[in-house]
Amino acid sequence: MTAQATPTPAGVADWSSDEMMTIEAARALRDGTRCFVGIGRPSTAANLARRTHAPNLVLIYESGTIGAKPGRLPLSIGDGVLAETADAVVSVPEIFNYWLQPGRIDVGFLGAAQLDRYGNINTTVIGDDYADPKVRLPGAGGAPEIAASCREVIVIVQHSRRAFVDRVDFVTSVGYGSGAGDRERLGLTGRGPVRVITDLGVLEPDPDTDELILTRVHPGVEPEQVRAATGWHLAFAPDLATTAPPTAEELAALRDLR
Amino acid sequence: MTAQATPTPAGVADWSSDEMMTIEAARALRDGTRCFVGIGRPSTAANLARRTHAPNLVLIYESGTIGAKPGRLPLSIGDGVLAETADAVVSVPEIFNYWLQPGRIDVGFLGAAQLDRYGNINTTVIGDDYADPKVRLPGAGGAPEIAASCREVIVIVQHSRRAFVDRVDFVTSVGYGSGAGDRERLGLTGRGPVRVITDLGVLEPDPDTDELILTRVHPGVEPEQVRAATGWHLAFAPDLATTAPPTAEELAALRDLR
Amino acid sequence: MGVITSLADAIAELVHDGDTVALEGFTHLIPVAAGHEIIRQGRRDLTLVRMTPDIVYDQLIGAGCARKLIFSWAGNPGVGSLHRFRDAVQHGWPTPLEIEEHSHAGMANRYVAGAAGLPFAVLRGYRGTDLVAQTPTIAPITCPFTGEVLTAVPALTPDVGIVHAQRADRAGNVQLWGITGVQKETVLASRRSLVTVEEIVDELEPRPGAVVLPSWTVTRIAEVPGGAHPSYAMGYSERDNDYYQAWDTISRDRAAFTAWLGEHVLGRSVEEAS
Amino acid sequence: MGVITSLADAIAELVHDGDTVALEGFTHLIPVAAGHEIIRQGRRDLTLVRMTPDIVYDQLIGAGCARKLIFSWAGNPGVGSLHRFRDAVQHGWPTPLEIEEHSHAGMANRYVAGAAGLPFAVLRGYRGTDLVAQTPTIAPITCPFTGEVLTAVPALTPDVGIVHAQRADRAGNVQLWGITGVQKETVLASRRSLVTVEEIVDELEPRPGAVVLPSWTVTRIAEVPGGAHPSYAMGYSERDNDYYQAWDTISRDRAAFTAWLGEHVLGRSVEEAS
Repeated sequence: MTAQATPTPAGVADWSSDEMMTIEAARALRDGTRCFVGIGRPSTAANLARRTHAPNLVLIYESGTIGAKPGRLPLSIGDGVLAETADAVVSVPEIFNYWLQPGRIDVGFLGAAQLDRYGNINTTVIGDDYADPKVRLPGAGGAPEIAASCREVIVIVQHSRRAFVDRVDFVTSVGYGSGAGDRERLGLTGRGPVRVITDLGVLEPDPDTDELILTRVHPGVEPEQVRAATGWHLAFAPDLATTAPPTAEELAALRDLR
Repeated sequence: MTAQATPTPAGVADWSSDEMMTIEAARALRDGTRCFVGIGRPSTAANLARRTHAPNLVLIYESGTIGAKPGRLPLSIGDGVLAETADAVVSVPEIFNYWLQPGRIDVGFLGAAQLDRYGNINTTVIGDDYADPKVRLPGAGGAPEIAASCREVIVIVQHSRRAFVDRVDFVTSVGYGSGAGDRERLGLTGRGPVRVITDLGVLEPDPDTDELILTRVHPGVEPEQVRAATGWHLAFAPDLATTAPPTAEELAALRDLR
Repeated sequence: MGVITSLADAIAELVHDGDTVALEGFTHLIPVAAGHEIIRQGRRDLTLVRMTPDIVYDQLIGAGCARKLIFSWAGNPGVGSLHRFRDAVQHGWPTPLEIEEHSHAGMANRYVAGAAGLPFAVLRGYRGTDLVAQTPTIAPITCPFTGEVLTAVPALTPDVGIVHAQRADRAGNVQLWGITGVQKETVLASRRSLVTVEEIVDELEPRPGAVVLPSWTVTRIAEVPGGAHPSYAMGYSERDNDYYQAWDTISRDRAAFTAWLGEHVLGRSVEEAS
Repeated sequence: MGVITSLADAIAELVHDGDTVALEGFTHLIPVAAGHEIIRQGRRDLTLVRMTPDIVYDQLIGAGCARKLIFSWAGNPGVGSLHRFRDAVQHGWPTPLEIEEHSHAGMANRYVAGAAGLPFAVLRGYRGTDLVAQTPTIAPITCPFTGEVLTAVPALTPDVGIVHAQRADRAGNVQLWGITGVQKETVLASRRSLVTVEEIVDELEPRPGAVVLPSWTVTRIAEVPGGAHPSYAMGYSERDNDYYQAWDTISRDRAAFTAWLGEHVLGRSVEEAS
């Protein structure tokens, strides 16, 4: 993922909405957290966090690298720099069976092609017919079990009506299923998606219904603008807030990383 | 196991019956064979084979050492010399799951406290009552799955009516169960005990019934002497033969090993 | 076992039309040269198995080698879609491609079951996803002790498993290190196996993190330096990230792909290609 | 996590009366000093878990710490029987000992299931043996794809898992090598864990065949040089084979054992004992 040249709203300092999204995602990671990282924005955000407020963040990649401390942004999920700097490198079966499945990982960091009001994720097919899809996407990868077994999940996705849909065409990875209680019924051990971070703001599950609602907008973004980019009638949190703008240090660290 | 000072029959050269047994067991291992080795006599015999006619014998110990090439006799199943000289050292779960269970091992080499006419092995309890045994033995260890999954099993045990019983008090490891066809019914993938080597001779399963019958006696041993030391009416093979005596080279190699 | 031969001879001997073939390597050590040799030898109707079908599977699919794909993530990592894969799934070009779709955890466990000689594996996975309805090789299984319902997936036991490794010795023992993925499981789960290696050495000195496959677990070994390109072999080469980027353009267009295939695979021997 | 403390403090904090406790180490790296500290602290009613209960478990059982033993092979390796174990099973001295008996393959898979967060594991094992009738934690399970009947065993999830390793760094990361047995699984399967180490070092340089347990997977670490004696720590010590031989005589007799226990365990601090 390269930084987009999206123009920032007038009056807002010199950063892109993509940078705001990545920085906000990095902030979501507390120091010392064990984080299962996908490639792309999740990896950028996790590496940014490690270079700013969370030097003891434990990065875990599905390639089997545990506690990787890359000196540069890894270019793939199996980049050599991950193996060279890891506390331990284990096999792919082991990373899923011994490390992800038992709930040892605090945070799973996922992207999505489609995401719905209950935080379910589609990365498989666009269109109603699995056998004859409109668009064939890469598929599940590690996501279903990351979504099921990490204690919490954070999703990073660019905001658009195409991505934020009322109901995903295909449930690749379960968020809250069809609402509160579904995860328990399915025996999914983790809490599910506690935060969806976009280029416009932050969505979190309603404490009662688990429907995603808008809890924060990024600086310069209007709540109605977010609702217009969402495929369901997005509810606003009563205490809707505004994200703190990127600090100079955060921006410098992010740009240095890329 | 140290060599016994059992007097050898008059007219027979200067070796003990224990040496004969170990040498005969070593001979049973063809060069290049993958052999799952228990400690004690099996390990002595396998290491003797590797130093005589089978230099490419692959020794596999349940401690996870594959292809160990010890320069001295290992004193335990997890002797450091095994790890130091192995082609690969794997975890204990892996040695059982990836290496033993799928039938990759040609020969499993077992001992026994009791062995019955169908080659079933008891290493658990002597006496009828499991909850209140006459003698509590060490138990199963790796034996049940070695007996089940190796392509062939060779058993080494000293001949006595106490050890060779009509029916074992407890089936720790299955030989031929209650006779021909039982292994298939139980889904056991290996052939079972193809040879039982004792200090008196060699027993092999009858081709039709899988009952163990005497196929060879060691030099100086009478067939009736073997029958007398067996707890069932031991049948003699029609082509009952006599084991070749230890060669000077075999004896020297064995004594050097100990 | 562990016989050292040429790549062309190994593929000719091991891979037959209609076989189920797994080429594994998780980002690292992808056996690309072996895939190209399969294309050159014109194998057809293969069931291709791979957790992360990427460029080499896009090439095999575009070249018409595959009838079916068993996989968990089909993309050009860090770049985007696999266009030949999408063209086959969406438009049946050059031939229709049946798919059997899993998650990484499911695929990894299917290899584990294969390597362990079990007919199936158990995991916490798939529950609540739409994969369950589309993939017949996903089934519920109940714990006989707790009554909890989990998921079973059947073992993968490919006819041929192919991996790339850093080294083998002259006796045919194989050593690989760095990210070792599911390579051990792939070799152990497969009926026949081929390992391409960067080099053949006199002795495999022990290395941290190394996996060793004893000679008797491997059917054939071929020395193919650079055989993982554009992926990498730790200690020998770097990942060619430009190639992954360039592939996006080449593969978007059937004609451009066909021209590329003729020039870079079909028109070259293995020696020239590597 | 990975907090470095004294052995006495670690045992006092982690091991409580009635706990299920696993001390693992397959011939190599047996955490004997930790077992002695459990005896010194007078823990009772423990359910002891171990694939190969040998001398240290004979001592724990003879000292009256155990209510139950879960195991697969109880002997003095290369020597003979465990007399304290036999006395407890056959005569209830010093207290009756309940047993739950498995095979090595079953025990190893029970730890695997525990480490993997699954309620059970599947293996080809036990079929046709008399263990099935005696051990309730063995059950048949049917493959949902092939109909084949295999065996299930429940996960082991000890309250406390204790292992010995060569080294830890000051951050609490643990490194062990040589025969590593089921140590990784034991730590990962247990609710709390203690690793005793030969030494604490500034940095864990990578080693061939080493298993690393990251600091956050381990509860407590204690530096106990020689803590595996009479077993060995590869690179640090040799196995004391004479001790195994001598144990046969000491342990045969209740009075001799009791005297030995008083002199060599109860009457010594951990520093003196090691």
